[in-house]
Amino acid sequence: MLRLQELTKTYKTGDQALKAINLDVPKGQVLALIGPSGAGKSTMIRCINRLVEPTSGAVMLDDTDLTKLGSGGLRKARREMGMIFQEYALVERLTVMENVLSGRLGYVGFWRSFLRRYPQSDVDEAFRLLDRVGLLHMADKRADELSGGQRQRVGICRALIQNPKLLLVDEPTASLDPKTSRQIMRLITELCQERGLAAIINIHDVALAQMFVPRVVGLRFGEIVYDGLPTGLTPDKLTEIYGEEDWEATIEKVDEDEEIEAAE
Amino acid sequence: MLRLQELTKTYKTGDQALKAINLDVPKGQVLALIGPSGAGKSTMIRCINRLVEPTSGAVMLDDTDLTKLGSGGLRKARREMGMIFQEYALVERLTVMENVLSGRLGYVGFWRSFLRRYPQSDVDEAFRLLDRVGLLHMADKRADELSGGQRQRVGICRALIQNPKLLLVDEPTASLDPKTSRQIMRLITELCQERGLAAIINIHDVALAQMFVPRVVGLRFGEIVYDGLPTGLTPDKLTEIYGEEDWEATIEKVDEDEEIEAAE
Amino acid sequence: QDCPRGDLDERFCDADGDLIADIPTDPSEQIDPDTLIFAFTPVEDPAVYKSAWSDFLDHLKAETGKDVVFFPVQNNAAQIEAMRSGRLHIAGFNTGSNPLAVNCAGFRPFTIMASKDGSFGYEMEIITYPGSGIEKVEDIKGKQLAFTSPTSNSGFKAPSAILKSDFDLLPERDFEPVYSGKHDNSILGVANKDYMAASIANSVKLRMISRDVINEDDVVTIYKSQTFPTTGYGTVYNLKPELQEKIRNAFFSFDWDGTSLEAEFSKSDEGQFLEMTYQEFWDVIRKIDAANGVSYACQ
Amino acid sequence: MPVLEQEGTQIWRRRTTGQSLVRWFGWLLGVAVFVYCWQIISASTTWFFVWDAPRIANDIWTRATPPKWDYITQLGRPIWDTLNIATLGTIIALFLAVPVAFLAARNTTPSAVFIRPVALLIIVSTRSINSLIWALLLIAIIGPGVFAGVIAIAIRSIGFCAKLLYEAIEEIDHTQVEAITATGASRWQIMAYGIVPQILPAFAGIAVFRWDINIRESTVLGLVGAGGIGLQLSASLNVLAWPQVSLILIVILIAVMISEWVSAKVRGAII
Amino acid sequence: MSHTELDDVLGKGWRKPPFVKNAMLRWALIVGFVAYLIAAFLTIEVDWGRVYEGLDRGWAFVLAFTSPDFISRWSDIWSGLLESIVMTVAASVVGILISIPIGLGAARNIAPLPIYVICRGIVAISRALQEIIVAILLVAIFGFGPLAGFLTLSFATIGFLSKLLAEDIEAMDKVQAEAIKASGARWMQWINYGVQPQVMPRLVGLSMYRIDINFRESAILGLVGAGGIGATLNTAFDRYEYDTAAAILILIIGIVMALEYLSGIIRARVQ
Ligand SMILES: Nc1ncnc2c1ncn2[C@@H]1O[C@H](COP(=O)(O)OP(=O)(O)OP(=O)(O)O)[C@@H](O)[C@H]1O
Ligand SMILES: Nc1ncnc2c1ncn2[C@@H]1O[C@H](COP(=O)(O)OP(=O)(O)OP(=O)(O)O)[C@@H](O)[C@H]1O
Ligand SMILES: [Mg+2]
Ligand SMILES: [Mg+2]
Repeated sequence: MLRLQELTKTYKTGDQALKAINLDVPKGQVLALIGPSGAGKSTMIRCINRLVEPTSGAVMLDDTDLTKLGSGGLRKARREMGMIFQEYALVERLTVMENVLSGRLGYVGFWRSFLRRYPQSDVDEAFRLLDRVGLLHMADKRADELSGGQRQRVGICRALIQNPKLLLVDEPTASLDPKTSRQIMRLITELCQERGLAAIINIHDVALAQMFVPRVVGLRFGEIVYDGLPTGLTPDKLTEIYGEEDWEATIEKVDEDEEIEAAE
Repeated sequence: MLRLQELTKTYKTGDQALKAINLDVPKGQVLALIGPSGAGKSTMIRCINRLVEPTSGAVMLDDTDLTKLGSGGLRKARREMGMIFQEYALVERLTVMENVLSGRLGYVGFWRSFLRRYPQSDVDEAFRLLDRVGLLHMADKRADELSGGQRQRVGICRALIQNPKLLLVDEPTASLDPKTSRQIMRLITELCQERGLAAIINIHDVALAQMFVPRVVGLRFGEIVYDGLPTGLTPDKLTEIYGEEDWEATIEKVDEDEEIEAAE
Repeated sequence: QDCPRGDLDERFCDADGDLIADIPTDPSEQIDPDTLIFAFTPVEDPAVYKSAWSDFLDHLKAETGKDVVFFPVQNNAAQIEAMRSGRLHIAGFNTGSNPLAVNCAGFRPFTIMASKDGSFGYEMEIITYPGSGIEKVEDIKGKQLAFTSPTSNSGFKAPSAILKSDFDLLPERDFEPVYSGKHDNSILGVANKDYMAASIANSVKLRMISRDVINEDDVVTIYKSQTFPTTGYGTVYNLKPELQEKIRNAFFSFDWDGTSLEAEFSKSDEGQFLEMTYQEFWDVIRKIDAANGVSYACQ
Repeated sequence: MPVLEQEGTQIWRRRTTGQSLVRWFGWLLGVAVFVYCWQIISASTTWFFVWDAPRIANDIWTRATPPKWDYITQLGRPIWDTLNIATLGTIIALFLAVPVAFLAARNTTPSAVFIRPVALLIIVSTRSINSLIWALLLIAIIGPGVFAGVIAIAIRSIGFCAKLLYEAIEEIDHTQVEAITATGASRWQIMAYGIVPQILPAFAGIAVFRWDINIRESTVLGLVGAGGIGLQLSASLNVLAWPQVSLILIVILIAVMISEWVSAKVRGAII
Repeated sequence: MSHTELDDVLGKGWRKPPFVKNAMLRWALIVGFVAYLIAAFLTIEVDWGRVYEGLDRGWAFVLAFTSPDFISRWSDIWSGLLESIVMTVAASVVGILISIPIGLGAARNIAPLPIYVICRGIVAISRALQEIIVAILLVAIFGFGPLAGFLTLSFATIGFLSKLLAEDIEAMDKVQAEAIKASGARWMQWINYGVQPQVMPRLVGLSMYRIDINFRESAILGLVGAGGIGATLNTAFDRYEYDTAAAILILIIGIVMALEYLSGIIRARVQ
């Protein structure tokens, strides 16, 4: 359903963040994207919905090449792709409900959205989603009053109310404690299953990825170095993906066995 | 060396964050403080160096009761306690070196610090520490140009250059990926060993705590509910500490076995 | 101390009855500053650049043997307060604020500018536009009249007094008063038919006509007052008598021909300093003030 | 590199020698300019006057107190006019300033090369062209009166409001805007949902601050014949009626305090 | 309603929770404000026919500015410009230096209550006292000349800069400052390391803005006999020398625009 063809991104600073990536995501598949910091995970996700403009290559969503779209077409295409952000990226001074409804902005006109007069069907759907993630009673709280886990659940609702075909998820658990992290990952994968959504989930935590997704893609220096089952991530593979950081020598060598142990 | 006696903190809002805590930390001991969000971990650490003013009780560092100190005495006492913060809390617009040297503020006069003319011994020590954590080449970068792991290492240097007896560490790994988290934890515990420092480390991640510290204290609703070896943290104990969150019912019950599995 | 002083503030004496403060008899109260400070406010006169006075200042320096500093000032209150507190030695005060300066600040005016033939001053005019339906002053009844501001002589005090005494017209009762802020605004307002009528200083009107801001036939004069004196120049009361004499002489011995002062003021047809007394020249102004209930007490 | 090797020890300076030389030179130049300016001022000041300053201050103080309380009865209408002019003027100014600010902010302007300079020019010229000129222009167009006062105040305020607002816009959190963009929102929706909530506290602060400045902007009002409390102030000053002046000052002080209170309340509620 | 059931809310429609929770108060505020606006509008008479007629005149007025004349009054312009610059430099430097401690004192999160109250008081007074009055007082005290003008501008700077600086300090990131405190720093060191780096960009921006205000405001100094370029402009106006006025305006706008860009560059550098 989503196909990246020779997707390349070179930043103005000269950083080559993506080097001719090819990737196929079939309908309904959830995949995890792992890799060390700076590998280009965020860049890849952002190139897909063109928050970052790719340098070359194509992003095929069904049969349209997203990189070719004009601004109107891009807006339509973005509606099809829900995005969930690392630091939640909720609009902090809006209420939970407004944040969720903002996922419908691609569908309603300016004045409707400005006056907060969303169609009843949207409002119902928002309530249903909030109920699903257990935040119904928080609907009128302001986003900045929520805890991290709660905010991330609002972020999930905002992405889902778009009624997307594809979820783009950028490190959904980076600022959460382990228990909440797992709840959030579970929620995302469950919701994808319920709705038959495909998803690309950027994630730092290999153990967490292995626990929840059927396919893992490893990125390093802008290139795909692993693509397969989570169980195929052997210690060697992990070393290949994560490498040894240049400052290890000065501290102490990280015990790779330990790394893998935790990843299981 | 550090002894909390009936330490109590009630916030103006009425939240009773600490309920008559008693705790003894011998010289050179590193202990981890675990507990769910809102248990009072941060409050406890902050009561020790009086960033938060305790409501009652005593904080004995060696033989002085910190809660009784005037502002001059408090400054002297704070020099003895290095603090490492969750979100690093580096002064973002200062350079790495300035951030590290700011740990010496308790020792140098205003004009010296204002003109950045620190004694050569301080500068040497700063370089030594930066070298130790592998950031020597970054000394002149601005703090906001660093990655999370690098920032935290600068934070560690800032705390250590104070030449403290005690380290107070508030969730040092909350915003880091697992590998970096472990490197940071290892760094902290090693440095404590090298220098014979006592430390209290607030931490969310039970697995991580168990991996590195010899003593774990569990806090819940402002009370100590566990104090002992990391290996003594049985599933029951963990349930006692973390409890079940009130929103679980609406989503799905978290599989407690899984929780423990990961904690090992 | 105890002495006759008329309306003057209690720090001054007026033993000779000329209505202005006497020079203190006790030499210790007289002052002899090294630098003389001279300020001038253009309000009903044309605004001037600082450079206009430069030739005169040179002359003043030569005559008095002292340094002279000149300040063009745009606020009467500042000027009066400065003189009262001893920070100003020579000044030109405009018509309306002259009595206040005399009574509050110990100002001793002795000259005004006049044309070569000895004529001086300006008139208050009540103007309207052609076709306004106002033909004579009485027609203002029930209509609107623009004043400038309540402290202006020709813009408020004189017309108020005259309309009351000669025509029995009272603001609010007989006509609607509005305040324009400036003579220029009043004149422009009438020319633009925003105000039906306005009372103004004709010196300003002539200037605006000569600069083509309005046309001569945009406005019609329906009343012209007697002549009022313009800015009065003088010294502060407690300068040493010899110094005051020198300053006086400097004004009257100034040769205007070819100087920057002539270049500037010949436009308004002024070419000499005319000797005058406050008692005589400001008599009409004092009467108007009295009619308006204005007090000169500096409170 | 500010880290120097010297005889085996590493010396750290905040700046390299070159940088600190440049800085020292900069400071030196700055201080020299200031000292030069100060000398010009000092040269035309009679320092002797400074010594009996307390006596003069006392003279004016005794003449200004107590305030003439019953003068307040004559201030009713001027206060009402001033209030209206300031309020309406500020409202109109904000309406005009918001779009200008969006065009001027680097992160929202459609074109940094063509449109931003125009927006900046509007901001700069509305505040540079002095009141006298606006007044004359408005008298020519609208005619004298309160309406001209409102418009004059409004135009004068655009520069101030738009400038502070566009600086606030440049400081917003970009990820929130990105999140809204990613939903497929249109340009206007991105503004309404992503940017506006973030600048609302700044907006409230600016609005109230400008309102109380406008209460004091008497100069403009007198010039267009709009009356207001400024006219009373200068009239009182011109006859040296200091007790009336002190009463007017108290009224203005109250306005300032109200605005301070309102601004704290509103900002507290929005932040 | 602590417990919300999904079935209760489905199909119910949703409204944004109102800004003012208390319905009575909310309606009172809305009705009050609308009533006030209507009352305010009613006191303003607008004659649109007059405006239409006036447009021509306004246009003619604008046209009078199309031929700037730098030559004939150049020496007056130049000396005014110099005077303005001298005053601006001196007043801004002194004003900013005084404003910083007062701004620190007026920030509730770093100053103890008594100091906070005193500093807020100074700010309020500085904003309530009209420049004209301050200028007259200072003329009476120090005599005519640039000293009085310089002090007037410095005084006005306090009310502006301290207020905005204090607001910025109140919004700073608390944790960074706390970290410095935890190292046992003195108060001054804490300010220097924990607070100053955070507010520096804003302080620079506001200072630059104040410099440009002081430059333009030097017109106010016409009333203390130290007019600067503003007084030259006013004089040109009063004499209907529009071509000279246009030249002066171009100079002022150019200088302010340069300051605006400079401020942007400096802010970006300390950012
Ligand atoms: N806006 C930008 N301008 C220039 N270079 C950038 C920009 N954003 C990212 N980069 C560079 O592109 C590369 C990939 O960055 P990216 O953020 O995609 O990595 P990542 O895998 O998401 O890392 P992380 O786990 O830290 O988020 C890095 O070298 C980074 O420095
Ligand atoms: N400044 C404050 N004012 C009022 N209540 C506070 C304040 N800070 C913390 N609390 C309350 O005190 C309790 C303990 O909070 P604390 O931050 O110490 O918990 P924690 O264990 O550190 O949690 P976390 O893991 O989320 O940091 C909580 O109920 C919290 O709401
Ligand atoms: Mg990333
Ligand atoms: Mg905490």
